[in-house]
Amino acid sequence: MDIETLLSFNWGAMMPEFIILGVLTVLCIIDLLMPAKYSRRSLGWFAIAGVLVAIVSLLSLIPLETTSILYDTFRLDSFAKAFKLVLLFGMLLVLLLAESYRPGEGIEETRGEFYYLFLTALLGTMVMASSGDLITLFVGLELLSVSSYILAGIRKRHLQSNEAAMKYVINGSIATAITLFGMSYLYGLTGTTNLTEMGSMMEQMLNSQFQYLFGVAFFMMLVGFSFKIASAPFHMWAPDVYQGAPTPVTAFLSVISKAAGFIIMLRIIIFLYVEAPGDAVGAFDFMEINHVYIAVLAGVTMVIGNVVALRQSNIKRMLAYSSIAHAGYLLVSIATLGYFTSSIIWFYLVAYMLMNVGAFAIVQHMQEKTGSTEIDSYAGLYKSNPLLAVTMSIFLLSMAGIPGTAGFIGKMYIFIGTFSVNPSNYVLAATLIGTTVISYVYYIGVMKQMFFRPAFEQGNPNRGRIAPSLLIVLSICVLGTIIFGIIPGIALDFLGEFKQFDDFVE
Amino acid sequence: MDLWNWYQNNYLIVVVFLCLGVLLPVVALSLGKLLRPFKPNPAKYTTFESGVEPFHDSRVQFNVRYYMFAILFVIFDVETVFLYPWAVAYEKLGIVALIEMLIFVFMLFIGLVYAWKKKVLKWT
Amino acid sequence: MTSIPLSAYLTLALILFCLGLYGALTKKNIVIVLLCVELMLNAVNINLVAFSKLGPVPSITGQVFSLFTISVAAAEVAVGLAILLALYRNKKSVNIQEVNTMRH
Amino acid sequence: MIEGLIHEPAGLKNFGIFFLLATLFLLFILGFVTYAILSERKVLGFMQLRYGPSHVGGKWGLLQTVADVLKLLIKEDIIPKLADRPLFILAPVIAFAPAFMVLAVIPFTDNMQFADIGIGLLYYIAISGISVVGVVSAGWASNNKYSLIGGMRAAAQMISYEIPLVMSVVGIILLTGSLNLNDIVAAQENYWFVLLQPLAFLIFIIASVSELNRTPFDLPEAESELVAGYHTEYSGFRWAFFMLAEYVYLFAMGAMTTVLFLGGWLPLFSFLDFIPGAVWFALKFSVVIFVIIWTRATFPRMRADHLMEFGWKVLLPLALANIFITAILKELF
Amino acid sequence: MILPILIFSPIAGILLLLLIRKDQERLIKWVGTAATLPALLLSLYLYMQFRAGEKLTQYDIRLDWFRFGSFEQFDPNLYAVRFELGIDGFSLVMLLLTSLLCTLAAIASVQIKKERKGYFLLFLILQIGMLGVFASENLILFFLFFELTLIPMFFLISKWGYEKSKQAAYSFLVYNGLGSAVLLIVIMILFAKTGTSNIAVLQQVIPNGGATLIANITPEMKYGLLIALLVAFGVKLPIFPLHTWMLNVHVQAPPPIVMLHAGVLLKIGAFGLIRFGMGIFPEQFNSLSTYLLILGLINLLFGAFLAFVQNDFKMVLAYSSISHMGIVLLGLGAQNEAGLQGAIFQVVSHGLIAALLFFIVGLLYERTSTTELSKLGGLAKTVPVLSGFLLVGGLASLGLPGMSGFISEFTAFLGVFENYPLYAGIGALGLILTAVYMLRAVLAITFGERKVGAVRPVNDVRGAEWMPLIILTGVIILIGVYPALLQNPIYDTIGFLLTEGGG
Repeated sequence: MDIETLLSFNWGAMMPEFIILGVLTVLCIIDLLMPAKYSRRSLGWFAIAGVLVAIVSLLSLIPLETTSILYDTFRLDSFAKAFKLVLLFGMLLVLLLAESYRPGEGIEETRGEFYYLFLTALLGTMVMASSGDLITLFVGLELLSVSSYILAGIRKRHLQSNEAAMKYVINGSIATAITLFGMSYLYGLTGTTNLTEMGSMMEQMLNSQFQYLFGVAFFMMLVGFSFKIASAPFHMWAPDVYQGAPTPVTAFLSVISKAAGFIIMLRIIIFLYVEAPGDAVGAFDFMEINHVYIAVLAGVTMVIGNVVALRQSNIKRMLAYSSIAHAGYLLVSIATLGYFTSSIIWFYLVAYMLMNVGAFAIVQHMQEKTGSTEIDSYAGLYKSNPLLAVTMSIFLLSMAGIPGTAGFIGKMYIFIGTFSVNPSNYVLAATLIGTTVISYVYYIGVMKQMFFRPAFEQGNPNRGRIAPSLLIVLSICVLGTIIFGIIPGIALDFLGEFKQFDDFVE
Repeated sequence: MDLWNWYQNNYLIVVVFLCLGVLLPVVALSLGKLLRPFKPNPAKYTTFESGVEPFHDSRVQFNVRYYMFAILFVIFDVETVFLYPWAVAYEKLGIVALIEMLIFVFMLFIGLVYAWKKKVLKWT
Repeated sequence: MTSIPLSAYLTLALILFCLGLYGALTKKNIVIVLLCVELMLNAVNINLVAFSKLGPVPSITGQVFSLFTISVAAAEVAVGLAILLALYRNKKSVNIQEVNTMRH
Repeated sequence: MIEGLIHEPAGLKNFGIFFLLATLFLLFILGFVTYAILSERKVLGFMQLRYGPSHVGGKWGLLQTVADVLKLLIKEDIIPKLADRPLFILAPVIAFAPAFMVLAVIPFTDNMQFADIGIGLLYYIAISGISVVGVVSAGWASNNKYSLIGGMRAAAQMISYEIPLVMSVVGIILLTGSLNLNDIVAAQENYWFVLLQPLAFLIFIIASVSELNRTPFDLPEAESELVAGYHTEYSGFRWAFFMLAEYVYLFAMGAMTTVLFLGGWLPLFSFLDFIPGAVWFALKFSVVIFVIIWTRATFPRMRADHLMEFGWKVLLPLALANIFITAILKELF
Repeated sequence: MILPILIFSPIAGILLLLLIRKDQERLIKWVGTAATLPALLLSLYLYMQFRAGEKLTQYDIRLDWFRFGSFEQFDPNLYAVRFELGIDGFSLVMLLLTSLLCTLAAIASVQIKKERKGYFLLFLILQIGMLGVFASENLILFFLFFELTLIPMFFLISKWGYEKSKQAAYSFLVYNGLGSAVLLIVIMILFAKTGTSNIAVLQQVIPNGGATLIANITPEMKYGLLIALLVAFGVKLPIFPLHTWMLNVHVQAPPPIVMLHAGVLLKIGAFGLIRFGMGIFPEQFNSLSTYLLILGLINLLFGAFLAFVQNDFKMVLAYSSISHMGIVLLGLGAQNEAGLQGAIFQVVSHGLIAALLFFIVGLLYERTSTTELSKLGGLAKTVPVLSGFLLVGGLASLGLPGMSGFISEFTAFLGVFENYPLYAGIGALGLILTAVYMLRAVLAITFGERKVGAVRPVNDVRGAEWMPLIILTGVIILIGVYPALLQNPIYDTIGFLLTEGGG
């Protein structure tokens, strides 16, 4: 690779990544060289500004045609654009949360790291979103993972944070290893790591032994993805990690990390497996035969997530199980792969991001005011801070999928996707709706605490002022949840910009 | 074919060295058994602790420092894994690779500075 | 020229991988668990390198991939150890079963 | 003799012959170690204005070390009750084997080399790193507080200096474009690398002294504070193997320094090439060993904190800088 | 624009209420009640227009809302969801009923003593939901409004209800959640397979296999969908095995809310069954009619029997609701004009009667703190007027000629007799039982030994309480005497369902 080829690439396509990389490097250096006595708070705003600039640059890239640079290891297709937008936007919200994160002790000494590790994780997800190569994909995945391991344990002296990080590392690295093992088979059989080439190689392979190995590889990779998205059977880490990790990190894990998991999953499935033959004569495609397993996974995930959530008394744990359940809903859409799948996942992720980050914003606020994340501590919130209670209810209702919220439209879209493929999987749809009804109980349970229970006597701690950045997050999330619930056309038409990802699906 | 033999033989030598390296202590110690006396005495088998009776298990908690250095070592050792191939192929890769490597090492250097600033490198 | 068949490497890798997985899932000591994960990652490397030399479609990419794997493994184990240290400082234990203050 | 053999198909016959040759070499090494110890004691004695060993075996104490070894051989073998027995037995082997193994690749002259493998340098670095495991195992297995601390210190120190050591030679690799030690020697036809890479040489020497756990970096076995460090509990021949490993390693390091920086078997000036390469090699090698012994006599032991900080804060950045200065200079000229 | 204004008029009240401080209870009450009035006036206006011969289709509203996917180049209607409101005679009647009952329930809400602000906020949201359900021309919109009733209802029950209201609210939530879940599945299947959610289009497309059909809907699937609809609306209605939640709600919810619940919310089930079940799957509905009849009979008899053995007057009324909904099912099962007309009549008339009775129950409870038959008695002496109204309500409920109940039951049974005389015969038994249990309960309260009065003085009807009593009684009698008031508007609907839809 000489300078000419290097310069011939359209580096503009990587602009958002470069911006994030630059910002995080600068942040890192500033944090290192800044004397310890200065507060690192302002760095948070710097990071936020960086993400904003990256969003703007990504928006300006939308009209750009599908570009691939660096020998097709980095692809900026419509899929990448759309999903990176979600990731960046979600990061913006999470960073705002992080800016106002004041748990009392244990964060100030590492506040600088706190911000730029979010950015490195973000960079990982973005690389994943537009990778055209298995290696890039893997490196992106690991950049995300390793950053989030540290983030989960960023409060060094806080035992729960340590435990969360430890669990996350152990589970995560096992999952990584399994995924990687699967990837090694994929590479071995095709001799390339480029996803497009791999896909076309796989299309031609009718050797049943090879197909068997593809299957093994697929399920091994599925382990890794299912870890990232916290779906059964690799969801066990989620509750503990969500509970123990600092709240902005929890929000990050439940939103951005999960989104990244779905992104990588879609990429792998659509690039490699959709066209791959599923039997010796090539009469069936791989996914046609094997979607059943994903469907089972989805069903189990939904059931476990929703049923176990019923018994939780800690709101972060409850939200963890709820997020497991949401992963199940999204898996439904992947199990019933069709014309709408990418759009569905995009929209649902947006909706999910709004409501979940919003909910965690409130959890964070309450944790700082009452020092507790038990659901009991929300008792009487309506009395002491009605606006907060109503806001929280909106998020919870959206998660439950009550009409008028973005969550409902998302679920509806999943249904449309499920029923518009033939043959439709009615059992899965029924599971989805059934578990949704179960979920009403625990979402409403929190609302009941807020509205009906008398507050604890402890001097009414809830009447705290909400930090300005938290206020921004809350207003964005509430408005988004409601607007996308009532006039989802905004988001859906925006998706139309990407022409249903036709350049991605090919 | 010739090259292949040459290649195999060279590694065979390495194996031979390995065998010898292991054998020598084994043989020496076994032979030594014939020569050395064996007069057991409980006092001989106690652990040395400057003349006092040993107390506690000696597998005490290691200082955290050691782990810190282990972590740093792992990172920089892997860095060299990348430096070596680059250095070997430097002539073919040219200036672009140099710049890339500079970026890479710069990142790791930040890591070193980070450790420095966080007082990880202090041994107290 | 006789050479070891691909399947032998793959089997070796698989055995290593399974050993690692077994250890990672059953061992109590977190350090050992981390080591087992390393074992799994090394199995991957064997796979990659074997495929890159002897696979149906040999190519150098596999070796490049294994370099990435190595560095990622290093980063992972470094982070894992660091977190373990932090945990140990607060908990005085490296037993995975004692990492359970949040379980109800 | 090896030349012909090496092109035949590998087999048991080759193995046997190689084995015999290697055994001869091993005996040679043992001889070297015997007299290296003696010479060290002599040199130290000379520098400290005393005689050193002078009674056993004639005028210069030629059989002093031999007598020492015999004494060790007939000493009772003691393994402490609380020790981790298998590991305790294994540790000296782990320490010794790598030190010997690395010798396989070192080219002593242009035709006197055992294994000419393409990645000789990497092999050397990789294998030599293993010996630290033996040291740590010994410290751990002894179940003795001094040993443990000694072992841990050794580990920390060795891994800390491993990195500058490894990085310092990257400059040489850059200049030669090969990891093969023969190629590296050949590249020094005109200028020795000690001239082209003075910084690397300095780093390499310092780091290798530290790797050898020799004064001024001998903290792991500091007699005055740790009794004897990781081998406190070892006695008799087991202890001897640690000593053996140390001196074999010294041999290897000296040889490596010669190969990498001093042009190996190449003559000082090209008109001097009538003198055989083996002699040149031996000369340069002796100088290196002498310098190392000289260092031991001259410098006081470093403080532990200085030791670590020196490695990370001075040597490592310097090594990195050296790499890039070399690369940029090479790019320019 | 009348329809959207009608439906969303309570929003004005909501906004006003948000501005009012919590402690200004009188003001809250006034604003809350007044906010229900625009809807009532507007629906009355629409009714007048209809009487004057105006076509109802002119009020239809169609606005582009959102779309899934991008199919503009093939078919702009594909997977597009529009904001479509429209009414026909049947829904006009339901709108009228809803807005009337809402106003009356708001007046009756004087009984609510705590946290009026929250109460009225939820109340008004509930009203929007109920009004919207009846005016939606689009399945998805329908579902949205349908669900909009769920959450306020849950809170209204659990917060302002009686002792065990929490349980009642949860069982309400779970049952109705499941019901609406099933409904959602049906709607989504229809939408996904046809690409449209407009009810009128679906009524054309599904039975006849129109052009926009994306995937073939097999007859088996149609049966499946219809049965799912039956379950979904059966929960609301409620049909026999799915009824337990409803008893709890009737007993535990605050009386004004029960008025709305029994008066309107239960009717959504019937409305949906007629609109979608019959409208979209006429053939399948036809072939399932026997089962509907059986279900109807079970409801009728089961409700009646159990109503007979209850001790709590609220339970009596709750079971009577089940029993009366059986008549709706019977009417639907008859599959002819009279039966259908009877079913729709019953829907309206039971709405009015149930509202009246529960209002009275609320008044009784306020005065005596009990609704148990064994503790009440001889009220005719202490509260003669109230007892009189109670008697009127009871008689209306058992179908005394001259009241709305008679008209509806009579027409429904007429229809059933025409096609299925056997079922009608059995059903008639139920009517007798109705008379028995209703009279037992009402007479036990009004006459007999005085029990409560001795404990504390009981006041008769006063102030604002008169209005609901008089209006409801008036309307019941008005319909009973002059059924054409109802008959005219629903005539078109019935005609459509039996001819066009049945194709």
